Amino acid sequence: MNRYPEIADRLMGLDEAVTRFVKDGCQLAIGGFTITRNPMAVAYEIIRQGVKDIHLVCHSNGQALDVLIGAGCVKRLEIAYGGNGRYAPTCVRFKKAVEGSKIQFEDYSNYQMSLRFLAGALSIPFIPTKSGLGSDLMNYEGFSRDVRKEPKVANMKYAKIANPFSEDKDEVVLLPALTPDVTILHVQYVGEDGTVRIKGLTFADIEQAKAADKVIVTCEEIVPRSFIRSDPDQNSLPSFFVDAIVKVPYGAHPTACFNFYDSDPQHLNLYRKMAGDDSLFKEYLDEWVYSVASWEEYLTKVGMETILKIKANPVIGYAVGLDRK
Amino acid sequence: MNRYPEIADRLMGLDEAVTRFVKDGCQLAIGGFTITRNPMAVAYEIIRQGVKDIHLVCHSNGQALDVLIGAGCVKRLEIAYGGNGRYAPTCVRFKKAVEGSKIQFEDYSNYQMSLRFLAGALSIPFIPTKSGLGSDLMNYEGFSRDVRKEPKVANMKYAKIANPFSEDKDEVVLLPALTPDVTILHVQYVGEDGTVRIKGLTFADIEQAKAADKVIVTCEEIVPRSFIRSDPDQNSLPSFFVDAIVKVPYGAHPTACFNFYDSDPQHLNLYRKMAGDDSLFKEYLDEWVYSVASWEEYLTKVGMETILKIKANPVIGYAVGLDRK
Amino acid sequence: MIQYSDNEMMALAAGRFIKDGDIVFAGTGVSILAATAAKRIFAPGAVVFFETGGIDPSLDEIPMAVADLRAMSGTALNSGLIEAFSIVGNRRLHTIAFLGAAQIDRYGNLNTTVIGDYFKPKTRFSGSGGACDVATFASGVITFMQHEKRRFVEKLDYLTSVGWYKGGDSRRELGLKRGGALAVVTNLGVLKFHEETKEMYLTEYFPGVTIQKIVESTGFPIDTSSAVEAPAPTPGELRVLREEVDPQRLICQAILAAPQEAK
Amino acid sequence: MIQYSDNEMMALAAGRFIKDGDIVFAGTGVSILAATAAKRIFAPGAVVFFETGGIDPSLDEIPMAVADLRAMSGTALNSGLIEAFSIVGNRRLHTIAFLGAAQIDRYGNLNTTVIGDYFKPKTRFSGSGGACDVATFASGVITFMQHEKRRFVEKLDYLTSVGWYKGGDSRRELGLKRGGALAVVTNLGVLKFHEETKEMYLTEYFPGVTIQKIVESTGFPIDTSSAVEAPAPTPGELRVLREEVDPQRLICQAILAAPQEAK
Repeated sequence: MNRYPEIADRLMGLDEAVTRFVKDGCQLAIGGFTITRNPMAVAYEIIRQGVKDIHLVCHSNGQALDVLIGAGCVKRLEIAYGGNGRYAPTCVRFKKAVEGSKIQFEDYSNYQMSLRFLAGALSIPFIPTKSGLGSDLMNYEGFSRDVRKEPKVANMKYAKIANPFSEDKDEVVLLPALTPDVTILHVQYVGEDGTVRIKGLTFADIEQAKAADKVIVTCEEIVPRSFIRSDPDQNSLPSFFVDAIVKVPYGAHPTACFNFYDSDPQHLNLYRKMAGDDSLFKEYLDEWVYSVASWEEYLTKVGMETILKIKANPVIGYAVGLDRK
Repeated sequence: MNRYPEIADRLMGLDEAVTRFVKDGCQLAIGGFTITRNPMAVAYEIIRQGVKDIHLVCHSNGQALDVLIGAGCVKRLEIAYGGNGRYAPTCVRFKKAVEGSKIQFEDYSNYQMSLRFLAGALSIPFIPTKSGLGSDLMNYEGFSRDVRKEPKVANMKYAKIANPFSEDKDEVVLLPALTPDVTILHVQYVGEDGTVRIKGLTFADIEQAKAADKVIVTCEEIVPRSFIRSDPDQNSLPSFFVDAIVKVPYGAHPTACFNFYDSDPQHLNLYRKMAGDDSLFKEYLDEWVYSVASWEEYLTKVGMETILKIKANPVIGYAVGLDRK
Repeated sequence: MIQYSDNEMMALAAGRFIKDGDIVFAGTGVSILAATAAKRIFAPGAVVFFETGGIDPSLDEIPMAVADLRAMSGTALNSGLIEAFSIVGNRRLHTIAFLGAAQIDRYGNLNTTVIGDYFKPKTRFSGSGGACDVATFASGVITFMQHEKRRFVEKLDYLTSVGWYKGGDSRRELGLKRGGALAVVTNLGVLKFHEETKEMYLTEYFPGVTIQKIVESTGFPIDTSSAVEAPAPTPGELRVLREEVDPQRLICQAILAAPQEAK
Repeated sequence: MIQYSDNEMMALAAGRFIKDGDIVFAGTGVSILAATAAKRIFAPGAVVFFETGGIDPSLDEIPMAVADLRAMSGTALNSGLIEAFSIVGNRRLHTIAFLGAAQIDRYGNLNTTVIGDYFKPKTRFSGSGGACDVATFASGVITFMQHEKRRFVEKLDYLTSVGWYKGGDSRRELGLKRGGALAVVTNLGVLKFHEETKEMYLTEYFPGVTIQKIVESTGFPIDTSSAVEAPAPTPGELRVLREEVDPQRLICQAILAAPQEAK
């Protein structure tokens, strides 16, 4: 680790990152979107360590959300969307948990959740929008009064006020800021100065990181300072927002990472099949999470054939011609 | 112009861009910041066309703001900062206009103005902040009640509300969104598909553009579609926000343009000297604006010696060793 | 006789609504097929973009999810979610959104959240995602539906995304200054909304479909008096769909836009 | 005996306040000299950044304005204004801001807007710029001043940027949860603020300056009972300033942080 003196104190293994920053009952935000750049390696480590009672705050998360819920780590959920594209139009374990009243949940829209992260990132207590007017999102609250007294939980789902700058009647929805205890991201590059560069779509990753108390970043590569500094306009997050840096190649598998690898259709299909059945899902977790001693072992299980199949063309960004059925 | 079929209908000269989009009495936002990336070529054309009664909305603009005020184009001003760094700690004609009660003006802070542009870009009617609490920014209003009835002028400078998500007393300032009639930007690159790429700091350019009804972009270069699309993560503004594209190399002179040229210390010193005296300032405008028939003629006046002196090292971004006294 | 799938017919029927200059907000499934078809056949001057922020991707391969890497390849710009949604609502842009839903009512309001009770659901779906936002901000929404009585309902189990709300001026009175439900494209035909009452009516039935079948498949009364038969896809249109838009045939034949009520 | 300028003395006196890990928000003039000096001499683990969004620039040449191209060269990240100001206020960061002003009062409130009446000013300055924002959000503010009676005033002509407001707990009562005036560094000495009353007091006078001179140059009474003489710059410190930080001597000898009352 001495190769990177500037970030030596923040370079660590998955186990240390999770032990130090992801506590029972914490509020957790997950970067990525449905089947792309989910921080899966961290999610699996959270499951392995048996972190309990997590309060997840999500916009449109997919795979990481689903395994965390399925493994019983999640007590409470604020969410806009739980789906994995064609692989699971509704995330399977999320669906089961809601239908079986196994978690507390509250629905928002995607823009609402993104704006709430933005408000947290800007250190403003709330942010206005028109989105939600007329929707049942504004009529159903998922959390009880007692829950609303807990730290980091807003005391109201939203507020409505009349726009003071309009002479005419003009109602506006105010959404409370989100300030997660921890945000976990998987990105392409971290510079040896700790600067983060995300390639492709950034989703709400930047806002989620800036809004959080602590940020764990896993990355495909740690790259030279000279590289990351030669075009700073491309960088996504300054070093001082990052608390733990873990180099985990393929750390988003089975979800995708632009320019590096595509999502893994076979694995996602396997997951959907196994997640649909409680005992099969237990087998899935045993095989892919609990019994896996290291990330190298996980990738060995994934196998060279798959790794080659999902490898992205680094110029085009995805695996050309990949069978996505 | 047929080289660029995708943007042919938006490629035009400075004269046409200003004639079509910058009307008497319009609300105008200027990209750039103090001595960098001011859209000077457009500002000069606005002066030449004698556009009147402009309502300028600025965060920390410098040179373009000052010449527009000096030339008598500006009736009303919302502003956070009028300065040109060491070349004019307070912009000279701005200072004179305020001290001589020649314009209507209203002060905000820089973040306040930037947030107001952000609100406009997000299509939200207002945005909250703590900034301004306790400041005289909140005690002095520059605009009369009649002015506040005009279109695009907020009916109040700001509003204060109690944060509905706080159990404790927690006052928040609400700032009205800005939605300028026109935003003018000078940038490094426009792709032949109309996509805009800004290098170096972006200031509030993106928010100003997205908040506006119409956007004029001048650029150093029009670049191939293949170039601008090969790394879309670097791009700043999609084509559909741009109404007029004018290729104007050195279009920010005497202010700077990262990677292309530095600010011109000699010219800015000359300007400060001449701007301080009404008749000298008239001479300045005559020489550098009114009597200049084309941008080529303007650059010929600037001269090869200066152009070489201020030329930026394109890797480092500025003119190394430039005498900035 | 030319063979074609429901998805192909739906994509083409919806694609015809798109005009040059429109910014088309695409989701997954039929919606991305329709958006791409629109750009390649009916409105080359339209721009396709995704909730996730990928603007005008090259679409050499068809994305199967809005976060599919193919939605961020060859784009004009890769933005974040905040920017993407703010584009949908920008007043100077004419934005048309394609959505799918589990349920729709006569005013074009959509449910993508839940069947049954919100807290004790019979079936839970993915939730709003960006649907509520897009329905709020876009200049117009075109919804893809499987045309079934249990999906075209008198009352939604949950109103996720606002169409014409309670009809008449009620959407505007909510404070939503533009937009609303433009059309519904189903596997049986195309429906629009009455200019004043904002009630759904039938405008086109697809070749081989009877008006009666559509009336029977709709859970509320609909006006069919002005309905005409839709033109069948032309060989040229199908060639573009199959050879250029979706050569892997991932959507042309298979997938539905609407959330499936599983089990 | 070592010769040094006011600006050099001020930059070093202010630089000593910076600790490793601090995020230092620099403006122009002495402030950028102080920020760079702090990083190169006292706190190599500090990060310098600018209101304009340039984070941790290489500073091979000293920027003469916050939008100087040198503030965006070799940075870790070039952001926009919104991001820059949101960094200043981020609760997890310890941010120290350097500001200048035309007037200051005993509670460290600053005026950078106007001398005389706001509407009919005797002298108009540049305005708040980011000063009000930074004073609102930073963990602490260090202000550079020319030490003159007309600048250290009983009552500001215009309160642009809030320090300790009306003293005591009044800043917190405004709703500003952190921050406040940390110190004032002048050409004569260093002043801090009493922990409870938040009134300015003298902590250091520079070599060659008398306490009496400072009292006479201050337009309100100040406690000088705990004042000590500041250490003079060491040859090593001056070498760094002159050879590494500002080899072109653009600031070391010339420019003041405070807006000048011109004419």
